[in-house]
Amino acid sequence: MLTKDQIAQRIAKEVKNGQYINLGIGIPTLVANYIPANLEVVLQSENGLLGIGPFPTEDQIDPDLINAGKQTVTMAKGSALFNSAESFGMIRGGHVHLTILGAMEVSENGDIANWKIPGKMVKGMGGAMDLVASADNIIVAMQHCSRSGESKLLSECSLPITGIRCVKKIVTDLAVLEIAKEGGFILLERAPGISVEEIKSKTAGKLIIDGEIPEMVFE
Amino acid sequence: MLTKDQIAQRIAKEVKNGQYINLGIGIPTLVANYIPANLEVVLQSENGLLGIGPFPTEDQIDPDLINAGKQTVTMAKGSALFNSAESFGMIRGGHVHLTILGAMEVSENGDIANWKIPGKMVKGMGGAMDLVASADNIIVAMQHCSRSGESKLLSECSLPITGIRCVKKIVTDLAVLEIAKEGGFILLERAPGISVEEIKSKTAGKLIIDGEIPEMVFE
Amino acid sequence: MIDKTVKNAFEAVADIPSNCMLMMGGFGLTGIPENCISAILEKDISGLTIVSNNAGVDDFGIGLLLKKRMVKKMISSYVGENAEFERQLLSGELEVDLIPQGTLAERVRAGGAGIPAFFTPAGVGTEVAEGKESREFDGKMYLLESWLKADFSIVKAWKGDTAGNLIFKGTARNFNPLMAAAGKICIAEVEELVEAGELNPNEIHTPGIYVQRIFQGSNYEKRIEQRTVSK
Amino acid sequence: MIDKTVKNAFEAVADIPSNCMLMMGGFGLTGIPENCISAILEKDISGLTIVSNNAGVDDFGIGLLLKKRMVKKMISSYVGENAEFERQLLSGELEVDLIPQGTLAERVRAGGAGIPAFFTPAGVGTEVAEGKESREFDGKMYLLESWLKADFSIVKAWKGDTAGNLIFKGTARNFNPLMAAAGKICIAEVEELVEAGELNPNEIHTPGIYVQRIFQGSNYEKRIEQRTVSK
Repeated sequence: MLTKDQIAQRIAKEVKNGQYINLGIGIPTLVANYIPANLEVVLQSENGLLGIGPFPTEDQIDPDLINAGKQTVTMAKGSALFNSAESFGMIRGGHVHLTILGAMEVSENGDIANWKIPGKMVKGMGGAMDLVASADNIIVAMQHCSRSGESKLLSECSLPITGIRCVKKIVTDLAVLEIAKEGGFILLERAPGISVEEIKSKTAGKLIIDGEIPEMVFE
Repeated sequence: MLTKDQIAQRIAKEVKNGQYINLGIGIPTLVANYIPANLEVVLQSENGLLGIGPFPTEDQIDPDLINAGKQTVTMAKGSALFNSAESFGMIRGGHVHLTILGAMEVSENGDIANWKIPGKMVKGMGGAMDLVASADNIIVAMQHCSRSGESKLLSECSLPITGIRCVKKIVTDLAVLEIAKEGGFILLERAPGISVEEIKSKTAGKLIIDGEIPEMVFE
Repeated sequence: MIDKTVKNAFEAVADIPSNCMLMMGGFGLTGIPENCISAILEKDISGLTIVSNNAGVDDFGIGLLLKKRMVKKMISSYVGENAEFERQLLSGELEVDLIPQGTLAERVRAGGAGIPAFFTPAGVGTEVAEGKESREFDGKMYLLESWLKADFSIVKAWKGDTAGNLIFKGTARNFNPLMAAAGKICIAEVEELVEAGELNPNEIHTPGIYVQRIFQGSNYEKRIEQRTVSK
Repeated sequence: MIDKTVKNAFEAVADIPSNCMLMMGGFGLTGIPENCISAILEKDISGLTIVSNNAGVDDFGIGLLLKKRMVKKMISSYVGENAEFERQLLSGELEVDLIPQGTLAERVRAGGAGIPAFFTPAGVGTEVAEGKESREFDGKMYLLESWLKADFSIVKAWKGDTAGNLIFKGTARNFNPLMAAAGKICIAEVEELVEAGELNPNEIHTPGIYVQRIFQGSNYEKRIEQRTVSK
């Protein structure tokens, strides 16, 4: 099983040179640590910053400079600041190439649920609905199963959904999967030591297994 | 009969302290010269400037600073620059209090025609349709009659219209008139030496004359 | 230039009545109008509807207004960093209208720019779409969303001039410029107030036309929610 | 940061084909991409549809492209400062789509921001409304207008950096930032190109995300249409 950092590390391989990327809160934030140094990419923060830099040192901290997770950040070289309408114009207009975010459930047709659990206090969707409705490429980082062991890869989401037919790829602690155009989770890679059988047993939605499934390789 | 400058001078009396104002090309531009010095107003130029200053001296000329009539201008103290979407957002959102523009025809219900003459080369409406559809207060500056002597104040516009039910007041070389809510030109003032009879004979639309009509006073 | 200066926060918010609609700039605790919030706290009003991306924390920002039970309804994209908020919501004392953040930003922008409605893809197929008109453009579905306007919008800028021109700093800009334009009366508090003519017209984020009142604030706390540092 | 630099105008416009849709920034002759226009003039293409507020004058700006018969259609708010334009229009060689200036600006902004359609009051009751959906909001009528996008948008800025961030000057800003966002490929020519990191992030008008190619232009003529001076 992959650690959170390994999930982030695997997702970082999906990043292409020249991309503008929005990273959600949690595991997605960790992806930044694993993007190869030879790739030039720009991280967008939907609260109004293009070009997120590393976290600040104590003496660099600026309360007027935070990311969408409300963490203090710095600005990378060549960054730009803007208002929230411009920021979501970028997202909605398809200028952000890649969105990486967490999920509570993903369905086999690419629906995602990540904002609301009935009966629990609802905190709100923030920018998630805009992001999933807009980006061309959406990758989900999540655990394959819930703490109680139930699959989070379903034929249909049971929780209120955040967006429909939007997820392209999923990286879990067990596998890398792609959403098939006609529906279904195409198994692309296994986590080291995890069998196809185990993934099969932990995937409630339709799993598509075509040929030999390679193990992920970590450098 | 008023000169163009006198029409502008009379319109300037309609200006109130604290207003943001858009002045059209032609006579409206002259209004700026007659706004009393004790009034604080700001002139908006729809190509992206709030706070139009006087025309530049030769050594102040900047080709990157023009008004909507493409004339070189300067910036007043405290001005701001912005893009065209922001500029028309200001106009459409009702933030510009007063629009003064020229017209070829005005109808008794406040329709205005000022952009197109069938059979002649059409240059386009520029920002006029946005301005007349948006401003709360629209004052028209124009000659009462065409060169061939036909009234430009009609029961209905004969030319393609720029906007409907939008004109509030009209200042011509002969008179000041207000559009009545239920339709009709309410005669408010006569140009010096011009009789009510003459105005009546030169107004094709419904003219409303209520009591004694005062002559305009110029200081 | 028209002088928009008022003496202080108390004068700026003096005529805000009960049961009106307020917009407040800020994202998290960044760029919130701290001085005006303090001044409103001193007022005897309630029943406010507040449009703000977030609702502050228990003891800071809009959380203070919630604690004093001045708020009837929040229109936000993300709330619940505070326990009192949750208590009032669950007990039914407080209403909340949750809106996708981009839709919220665009609805406020539309309010300021005189656009009564527009189509956006956010929320298609979700409960956000319920009761809304949907339509397909170029093979993709969109929802019709309407403008948001307020009786008062309260914003916080870094620098401002007496003509109401504003410059924001860092990510404290966020919703502030949009809300400035969408309030019938916009109140701006700034860290540094200068004379008209001292700001570069090319660097202004909010042109003064949108701002009706401006004053120099003081004692900014600028509390940090997630103090995250590099080793 | 991603380096967007290309060598010059010729490289920047090299792959612009015949019969495509171009947006060009500028209002009158202010803020027009002079270098790219000159480079396009050298190309053997035609059938262009150009979105630009104006159409230049006979011997400058877009007028040059018209004279060489490269343009099939203009989408503008105000044209006809030039005689060749008029001749082509009356002879049927050139099509023109006239759009209210604010609607044009908002349609381009919508194209960049992913808003397929919005309601605006401009043109209600006029021939602009023909064939368009209209709807009443709060007692006032509005028309539904759709987004505008282009294969290439060509803009001119004052300063730019290698990451594509742009700063405009004076009223040369106009349509440029809107068009930058609405082109599949945005080409930016700038008077001064600096390294990423040299511009203040708080002063940038067009964030680099919208710009695919940037170069430092040269020999700007900046012709003045109405040289008006104070005595």
